[in-house]
Amino acid sequence: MAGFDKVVSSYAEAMAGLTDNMTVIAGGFGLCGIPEGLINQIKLMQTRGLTVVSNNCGVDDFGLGVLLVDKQIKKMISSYVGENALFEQQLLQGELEVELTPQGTLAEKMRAGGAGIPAFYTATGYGTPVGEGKESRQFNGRDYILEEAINGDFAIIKAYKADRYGNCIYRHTAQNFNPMAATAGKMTVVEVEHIVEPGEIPPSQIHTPGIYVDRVIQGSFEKRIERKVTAAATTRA
Amino acid sequence: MAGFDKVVSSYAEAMAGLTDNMTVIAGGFGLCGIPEGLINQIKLMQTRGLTVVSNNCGVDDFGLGVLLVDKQIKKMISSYVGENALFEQQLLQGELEVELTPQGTLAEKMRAGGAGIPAFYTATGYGTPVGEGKESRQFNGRDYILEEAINGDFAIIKAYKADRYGNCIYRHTAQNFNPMAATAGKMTVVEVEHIVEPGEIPPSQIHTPGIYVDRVIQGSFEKRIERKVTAAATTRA
Amino acid sequence: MALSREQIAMRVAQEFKDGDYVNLGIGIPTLAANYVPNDIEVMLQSENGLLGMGPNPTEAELDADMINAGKETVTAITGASIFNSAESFAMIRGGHVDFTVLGAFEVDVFGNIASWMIPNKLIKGMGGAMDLVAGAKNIIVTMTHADKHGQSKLLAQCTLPLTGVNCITRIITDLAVLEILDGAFYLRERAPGVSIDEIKAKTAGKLVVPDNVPEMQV
Amino acid sequence: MALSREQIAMRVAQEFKDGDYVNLGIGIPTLAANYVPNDIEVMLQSENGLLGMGPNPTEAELDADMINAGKETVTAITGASIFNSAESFAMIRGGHVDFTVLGAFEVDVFGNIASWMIPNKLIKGMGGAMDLVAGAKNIIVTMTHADKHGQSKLLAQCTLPLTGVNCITRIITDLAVLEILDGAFYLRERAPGVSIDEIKAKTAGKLVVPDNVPEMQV
Repeated sequence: MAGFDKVVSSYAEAMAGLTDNMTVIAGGFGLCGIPEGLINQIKLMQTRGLTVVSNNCGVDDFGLGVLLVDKQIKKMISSYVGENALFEQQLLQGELEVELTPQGTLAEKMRAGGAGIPAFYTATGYGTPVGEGKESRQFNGRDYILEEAINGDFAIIKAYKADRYGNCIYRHTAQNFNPMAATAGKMTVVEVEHIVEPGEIPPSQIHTPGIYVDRVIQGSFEKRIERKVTAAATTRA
Repeated sequence: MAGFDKVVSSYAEAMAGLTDNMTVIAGGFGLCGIPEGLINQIKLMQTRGLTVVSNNCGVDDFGLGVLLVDKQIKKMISSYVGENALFEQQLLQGELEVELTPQGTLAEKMRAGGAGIPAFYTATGYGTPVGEGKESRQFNGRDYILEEAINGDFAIIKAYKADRYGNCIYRHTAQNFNPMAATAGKMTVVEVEHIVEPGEIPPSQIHTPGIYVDRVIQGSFEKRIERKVTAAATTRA
Repeated sequence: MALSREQIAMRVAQEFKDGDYVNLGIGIPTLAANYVPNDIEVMLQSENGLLGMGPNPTEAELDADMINAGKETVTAITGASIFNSAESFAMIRGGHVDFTVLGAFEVDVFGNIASWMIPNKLIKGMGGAMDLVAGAKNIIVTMTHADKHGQSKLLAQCTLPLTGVNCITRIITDLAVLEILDGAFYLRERAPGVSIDEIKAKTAGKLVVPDNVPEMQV
Repeated sequence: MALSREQIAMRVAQEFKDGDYVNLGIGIPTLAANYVPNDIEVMLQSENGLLGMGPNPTEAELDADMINAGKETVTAITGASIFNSAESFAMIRGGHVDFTVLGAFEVDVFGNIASWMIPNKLIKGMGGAMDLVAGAKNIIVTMTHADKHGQSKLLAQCTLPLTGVNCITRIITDLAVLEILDGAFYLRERAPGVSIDEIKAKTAGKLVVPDNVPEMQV
């Protein structure tokens, strides 16, 4: 049984092996579905020179933004980074590199990385700055650009439930990039709200099969809401 | 509401618009998870010159095999076609064309077709007859071949449950190629065991979101087992 | 008179057909959800992984795991589905979303759009905009016809970095509805009380004015 | 004496490590599941979309929706997951499956394998074999050392259409365990009572015989 028991008992154990200059792929969209404790552990470890692949970079004091405080991130690969004053400052001062990638291309690059597809063609970004320097080609009369896969040394994931085999499900829109990120890490670490018994998640409902997962840790989450908008504030016709 | 009510009441309505020489993508693996009634409807319609994309071609008297009887299939794109005497006979007599495609490449080609990816690189088939005539290229020192997407005029799908929006779930390994096939049809028709009320399938458990589905029909299934093997027949150490 | 944001949104909503899957960008596009005609139903796609987006939640319904692409808390309607980002963009890039409505800085007569980056200002990123303009079957751009300095946003050629090329066919501004065809803006409707001369004056790219340009019904 | 099919399967099972994800081809490879050592656990992947394949069902458990890649009825173990074919081959092609065991017609000293097609006989197709040999981290080929006419299946160069190139490193036959290294078969173990001369005689490709070639423990 030991071979498939992926549950670890400390954040230190969960992130063991992370060293300077590694590439870390992080699930999450804004502050939704982010592995809060694993990010905080990276801050604690003071690992530096990181390339971080994630749709966004959190906010100044929460999520991936906390890794900016001590300049642990060398390069960010994201589709949107507009929520973060520290990010802007480090970018303008040349202390931080950013590779802006269309959101769908980013998701597909992670999936490709996990699925053994080194590169794929997409119409997204053709004729724009994103397509500059990339091969383009026509298929059926339409122009496409070639985009390459992304793989990470680590993938850090937030799931709702996981069992000790690493089988995961996500809750609502906290799913987002997490399933693709989970496939693309050499070492995939999942921080979960609930560790459940094997079999508790029906096999066909598992979002991330355990084969992609190396470590599972019981997390504790703040689950901060980035933009709280209620029905009272926006009336609908 | 009418715009999202995709339930049709007859097989004739379900397959309306299918004409000679079209490409039909069919879900299923062997006889498992196949749209039995939709296949029988194609036989009834006597549509000819079809290109059929499906992992297998059924058996002589069941599944896609029934379309061979009156030579309705012009070309078959499959990974394995060894279960069918009629298939062999028509192939040897030059009445049927076959394009053998590795199973993973076939699944990925369907997914690519649905996802707007015209082509992708894969290591599968490099250096083999499958790679002949295809572009090859190295990424990170490894050789890959370029494979193009598959789209169909029709996709015929077998699901376990669907609601009127077309949201589907599959049961056990009857899932197989169905979700990819569903995304790759211009007209996607789903034959289901149970039509359920919207909301009955929790949103995060839906395997095929209704956006891919055009028509839903209540089917009735034989669900034949191709190779019945029981524990009594194979003892385990 | 120039349309209000709400009136632009109303006019956008008239484009929808029963059964359309629609992705609405932040700002005016999002408002269009409020004006969907009562006799039709559309389903809203949010590119973070939600098809069947509902209204914002009540205080009691608030859920950190339930947000839209603008990172705002939302709900899901009955019949909604929720999925991962790759699946979400498979829908978008595969052409399964019928309509995308989004804002822009500039549009030109070739159907090019610039909407994500102003050089020498901070670059925040394109999010899903490049995927949306590359993937949707129909794209409607909503924007004011001219910027606050009176400079036209409908150009002979975009000056800002592009979001997509040859992809825009329909624009709804505070002054007009225009179609892009054969390298020109075709004036299809004008805002109530807005003169064709004003629209001409505020359209920098080639404008074709048919004999009959009805007023918008908003 | 040459190993039986069961003995080959036993020797294959010795290769597995605790926690391995394993895909077993039809025939001898499938038998290996019966001989997994008691102190380790492996998880079987079936490429039609099942991770955690269990034994065949009882009559009462029979279910047309629960089959393996050989189209035989099976069960799922506790902890199994079930998914679509694209996901299944993402696992395989992405290198997440630790071990693939499959049969072959021929293997050569370059690690090429031919296993799916004999020209002028009916072509049934490659199924998932090309994906498996392109994707797995470790591949073990199991076969008889020679065909029924005594012709070697371990060649200087494959003569049949290939399934994959430069991908095989380990072969377990009825006579021997061999490793492919630097353009040669290295003899690692021999079947109990089988002479090195017999193995030499039945190996057409370059064979390197170390000083010490222990007998297999089966």
